[in-house]
Amino acid sequence: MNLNIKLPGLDMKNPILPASGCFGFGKEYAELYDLNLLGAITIKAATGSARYGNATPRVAETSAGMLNAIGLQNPGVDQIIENELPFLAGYDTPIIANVAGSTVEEYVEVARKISKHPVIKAIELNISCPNVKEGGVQFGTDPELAKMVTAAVKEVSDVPVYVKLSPNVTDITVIARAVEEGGADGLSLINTLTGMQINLAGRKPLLANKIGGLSGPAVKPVAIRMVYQIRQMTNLPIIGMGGVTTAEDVLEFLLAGASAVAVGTANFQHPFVCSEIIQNLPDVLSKYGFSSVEDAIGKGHEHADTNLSRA
Amino acid sequence: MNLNIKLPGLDMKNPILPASGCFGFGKEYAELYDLNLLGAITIKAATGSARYGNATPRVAETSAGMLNAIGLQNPGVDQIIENELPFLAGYDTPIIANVAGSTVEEYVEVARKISKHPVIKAIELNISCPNVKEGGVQFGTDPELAKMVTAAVKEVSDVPVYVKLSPNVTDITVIARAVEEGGADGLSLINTLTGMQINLAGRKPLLANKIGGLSGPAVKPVAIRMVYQIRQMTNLPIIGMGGVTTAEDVLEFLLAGASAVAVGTANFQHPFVCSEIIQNLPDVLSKYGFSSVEDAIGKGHEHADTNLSRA
Amino acid sequence: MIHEHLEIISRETIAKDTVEMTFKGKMAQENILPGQFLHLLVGEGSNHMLRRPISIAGVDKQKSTITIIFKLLGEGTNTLAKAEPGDQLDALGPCGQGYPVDELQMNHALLVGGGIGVPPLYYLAQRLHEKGIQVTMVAGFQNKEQVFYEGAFRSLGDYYLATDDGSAGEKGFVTDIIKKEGFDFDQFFTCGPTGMLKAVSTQLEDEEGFISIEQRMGCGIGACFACVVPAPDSESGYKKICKDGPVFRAKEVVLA
Amino acid sequence: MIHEHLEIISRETIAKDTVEMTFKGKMAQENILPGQFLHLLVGEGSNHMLRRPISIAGVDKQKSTITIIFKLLGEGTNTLAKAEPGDQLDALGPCGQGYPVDELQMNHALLVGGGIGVPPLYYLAQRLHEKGIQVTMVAGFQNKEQVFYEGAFRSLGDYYLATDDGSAGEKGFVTDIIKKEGFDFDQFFTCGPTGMLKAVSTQLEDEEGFISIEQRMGCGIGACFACVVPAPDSESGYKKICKDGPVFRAKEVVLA
Ligand SMILES: Cc1cc2nc3c(=O)[nH]c(=O)nc-3n(C[C@H](O)[C@H](O)[C@H](O)COP(=O)(O)OP(=O)(O)OC[C@H]3O[C@@H](n4cnc5c(N)ncnc54)[C@H](O)[C@@H]3O)c2cc1C
Ligand SMILES: Cc1cc2nc3c(=O)[nH]c(=O)nc-3n(C[C@H](O)[C@H](O)[C@H](O)COP(=O)(O)OP(=O)(O)OC[C@H]3O[C@@H](n4cnc5c(N)ncnc54)[C@H](O)[C@@H]3O)c2cc1C
Ligand SMILES: Cc1cc2nc3c(=O)[nH]c(=O)nc-3n(C[C@H](O)[C@H](O)[C@H](O)COP(=O)(O)O)c2cc1C
Ligand SMILES: Cc1cc2nc3c(=O)[nH]c(=O)nc-3n(C[C@H](O)[C@H](O)[C@H](O)COP(=O)(O)O)c2cc1C
Ligand code: FES
Ligand code: FES
Repeated sequence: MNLNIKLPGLDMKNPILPASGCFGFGKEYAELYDLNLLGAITIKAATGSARYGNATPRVAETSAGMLNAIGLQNPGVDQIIENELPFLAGYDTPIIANVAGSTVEEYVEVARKISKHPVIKAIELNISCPNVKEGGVQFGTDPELAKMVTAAVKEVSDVPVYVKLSPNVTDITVIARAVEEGGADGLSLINTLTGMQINLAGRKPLLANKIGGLSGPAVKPVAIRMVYQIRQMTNLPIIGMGGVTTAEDVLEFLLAGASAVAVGTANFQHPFVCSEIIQNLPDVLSKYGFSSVEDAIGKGHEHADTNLSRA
Repeated sequence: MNLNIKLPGLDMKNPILPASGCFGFGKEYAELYDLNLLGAITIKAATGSARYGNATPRVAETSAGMLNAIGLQNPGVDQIIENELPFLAGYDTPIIANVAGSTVEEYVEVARKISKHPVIKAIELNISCPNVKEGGVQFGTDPELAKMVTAAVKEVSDVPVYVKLSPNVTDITVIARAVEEGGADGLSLINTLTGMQINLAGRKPLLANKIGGLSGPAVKPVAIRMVYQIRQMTNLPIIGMGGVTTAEDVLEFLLAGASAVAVGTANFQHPFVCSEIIQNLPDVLSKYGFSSVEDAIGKGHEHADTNLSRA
Repeated sequence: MIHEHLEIISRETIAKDTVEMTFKGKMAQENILPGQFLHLLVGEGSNHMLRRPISIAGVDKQKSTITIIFKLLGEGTNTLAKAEPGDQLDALGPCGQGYPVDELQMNHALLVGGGIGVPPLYYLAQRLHEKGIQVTMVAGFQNKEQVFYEGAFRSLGDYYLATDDGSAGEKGFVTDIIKKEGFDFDQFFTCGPTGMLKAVSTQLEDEEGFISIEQRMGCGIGACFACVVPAPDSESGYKKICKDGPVFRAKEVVLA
Repeated sequence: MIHEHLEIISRETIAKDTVEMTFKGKMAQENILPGQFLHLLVGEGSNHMLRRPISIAGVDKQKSTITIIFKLLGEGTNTLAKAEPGDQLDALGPCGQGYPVDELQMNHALLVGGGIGVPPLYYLAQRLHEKGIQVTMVAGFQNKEQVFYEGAFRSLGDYYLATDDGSAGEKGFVTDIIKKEGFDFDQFFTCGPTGMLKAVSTQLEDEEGFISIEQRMGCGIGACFACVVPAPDSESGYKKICKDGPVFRAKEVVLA
């Protein structure tokens, strides 16, 4: 079956890619399976200089999910280009660079540098980091800022720019519209929901950062809702994610309107999950009457009447 | 152990109450256990006249949660007063009326009527219903509207008013501040997160209403985060809820800053869950070093340093 | 309705993806009517927040057992099927209103079932047979592999079988058989997918009868309003399937 | 590191809330160092999205078995403990860097363990003993009920025991014993709660040694940055406990 999918900058063998932050820079998973199997790879967020991130503990388990507050730890864009990208050049899989920052200037600097590297085929602009210049307002929650940073990055990037949206907003379509106006080539969603767990014995938030990002199957309904909503207001391609653990979940995102589907948290539970999903996808697609990935995209919007059937 | 808790209008034997919409008007659960065990009871939302609600299917199961789109089905405030409240008068447990509406006038009418009934000890003002007068803006997501409807209801209500907040907002503290200014006596949170599930075989959203409200353990981290955030900005009492299934979960909400804790979805999985939680609560409180419910409230905000311990 | 941990005493695959499970428990001593269901907790922890409604397909008061038959559909029924004899299942039951067997006075009952709508009709057939009422069963399945309880029904009365692909019995639908045979009966009793229920109740709209409907449920006991069905002639305008149903008089409710 | 479904061949409660579990699997043929751990999948479905890291407490290459010892702490370890002989557990392992037994040259090793920091030290003691190195073990537990493997350690060398409440061995902490006995050793090896690790490494700061630390983990293989610890002298300024550790030279990392 044809699993191919072509998106701006990304010529993918299949629609499956690991989500940023859940796959490092690929090396560790490369010891488990051949990264050439993957449709694409999103690498860990890059910032202008190295960041240590938050204090530990940084992760907690929740019902059907987890919280993380890594705090964008990464060696900085220069080190990533020097030490991490060469390894990935050995693979025939498009690499997406997740770009983060505290200021527009930082986003621009990182995007300019990393987009010049030949293995980088697209940028995923991560506009949901908590500390930015403008008095605590977040790039991902203020439509004006979202548009502005998108436009600034578009200007310097040598590759298409997918903007990664935060779900922690009253109306995600407003932000999607803003980044579309800013010139985004695609959208990537969702990033994590903000959450907290309190340690009963410690009598304080379990994560050192107190608040963390909720991911995993728990958030899938929120992600599906947002992909569906956004598909109805724009034709920008969507990389969908949030709680994917099976090929059925992938199909659900395709029906909602995603053109590619990223897998994050599930890699921790099942390190081979991406390769297994890719293996199962053809069967699941044909079970539900689809002859290719392309064929399924957005098909959840054509509502024919169906009934609960008992037989 | 002393489980008592006194809140505006509510003299509770313990901090546990069923959440609105998950316990009907009490009759069905009364066949399973003695409702006098409960700290309070929140009844199903009341509107001005009878509503049939949305088409079916109205519920779907999700990972560690569920979606619902009941659509505020209820017999209308007059019928509720006539047919449902008399049964509850037989119990020595304070009843909280969940009040919904499409317009300020409807909220006011329902609140005025139902707050006069002697069994109603407080109102829970449900400002997260999707269809309202002012061009699609929701009472629960616009601080001005939220303040306005709170003030209007406060004016006519004979009992204290707890405003139930929607989690589907960029900054819930803004809404909390607004309803505090509107005169709220307390806050109730969280209502459901909006989500969707797509039926693969049907190729369309599973719920007839397409979008539904996500509840259950999946959302607990979001609820805890919001209770914690709001406890830091106001002294209004908080009725916390979202994913509670055990007495440990109750303690987590108390530590986060809730003074009472509502249980919704878990009633469907375990119909006796409220009575079981009440039974287990004293042991759990003393296991973690608390001598009463009062003693635990807000204690998750005093951060002493602790370490992960192996022993 | 009571809450009980029922012990599984047997589990058997009786057709493709179709499991028959028998429990031992005090619940069998309740006055259980055909059409009533169990609301079963599935799995552990919070993997499944909603119980699964499954009809009661048989009761043996002497042995104190209850039998259900279910089809492996999704995660819940697949998890249920993994439970083994000796395990206990958390059940609420008997839930809802069944066919009012005790009050029924007639000579000949026509039972029409499709797929896993068949199980409650088997218990109904038994109860009607005990009362000396003649039973004619028309069963519809997708194909031969899905068919179960053919012999059991035949021992209680006439039995007609239709499959979508003709691999067993007549090729076609239950409505084709009803049309062809032109049964002479007093009341009909039907249970199956909504499409079939609609077809059967339209075909038999001049007759008296009962239908059993299903809908996704939350509480299963009448508290959450998840499972309503329009009932234009009732005071409230609706009925709750879990509490007022799942069995209704054919004209009482409007199928979606 | 490999991925394997290990078969449980025995499960035993060896102290209060403490379970010893032995698996059979090809993984036992890997070159496993003491201090390395298994990253274990817990339960089914999405109840537990994170694996649990548990140290390897023993390896028998002949029998192809691996033993772990874990304490029932939360939901994960309680679920693990319900797995029965014959069941299979999904494991990644051996994970991380262990004590570099093959490279160690010395006469006398001091092992200091607290609570469930003791298990990896047992495997270490065995390996050191095999090399002819004299082993002195100082073990600390909360109380008598928690103590395990006392006899096993005694058969490999000197053994000192401290409990918080004095219900077994000396009353007090492992540091009290170290102070009192003033051991003459070449290198120390410690594993236990962070508080104990800090106390021991401060007390022995003039000595050479290794510590094994724990932290909440995501991936367990070095990809997610969940488990870092500051390592001021390293190029990056940090180490990943799951990949570069959990065993470090005592002065390599800064305990939080
Ligand atoms: C009153 C009643 C009696 C029933 N009797 C039987 C029976 O005797 N044998 C049998 O095989 N099936 C019966 N069903 C249908 C049975 O409940 C579903 O097949 C089952 O719930 C599917 O669960 P799942 O987890 O495998 O599927 P999933 O699709 O994974 O379930 C997801 C959710 O949808 C609900 N759901 C899915 N399909 C149905 C359905 N058709 N009806 C109601 N809820 C559904 C589930 O309960 C669950 O909450 C009955 C349903 C009702 C309402
Ligand atoms: C390298 C390493 C080796 C370990 N070896 C052992 C051992 O041999 N025996 C043993 O009993 N325990 C060991 N632990 C601790 C063990 O991992 C935890 O006790 C266990 O994860 C608790 O899981 P739970 O589900 O019961 O607790 P919960 O508190 O319900 O777990 C929730 C989450 O927190 C994590 N977590 C909780 N406590 C710890 C902890 N102390 N360290 C790391 N993660 C934690 C869990 O893995 C899980 O992700 C080790 C930890 C590490 C990092
Ligand atoms: C440990 C961890 C680290 C993450 N780091 C990043 C990151 O650096 N940049 C980013 O855009 N998203 C990051 N995310 C978010 C994921 O890419 C993804 O959007 C989210 O987890 C939802 O998908 P999932 O439910 O499949 O995990 C991280 C998520 C996790 C769990
Ligand atoms: C089936 C269902 C119906 C609900 N109806 C109402 C309602 O009428 N009014 C309201 O304020 N909240 C309603 N809620 C929200 C709950 O009261 C509660 O805020 C939410 O479900 C979170 O708690 P939980 O995770 O314990 O269910 C409903 C929830 C469910 C699941
Ligand atoms: S399922 Fe709750 S009212 Fe029927
Ligand atoms: S647990 Fe992921 S890097 Fe260590």
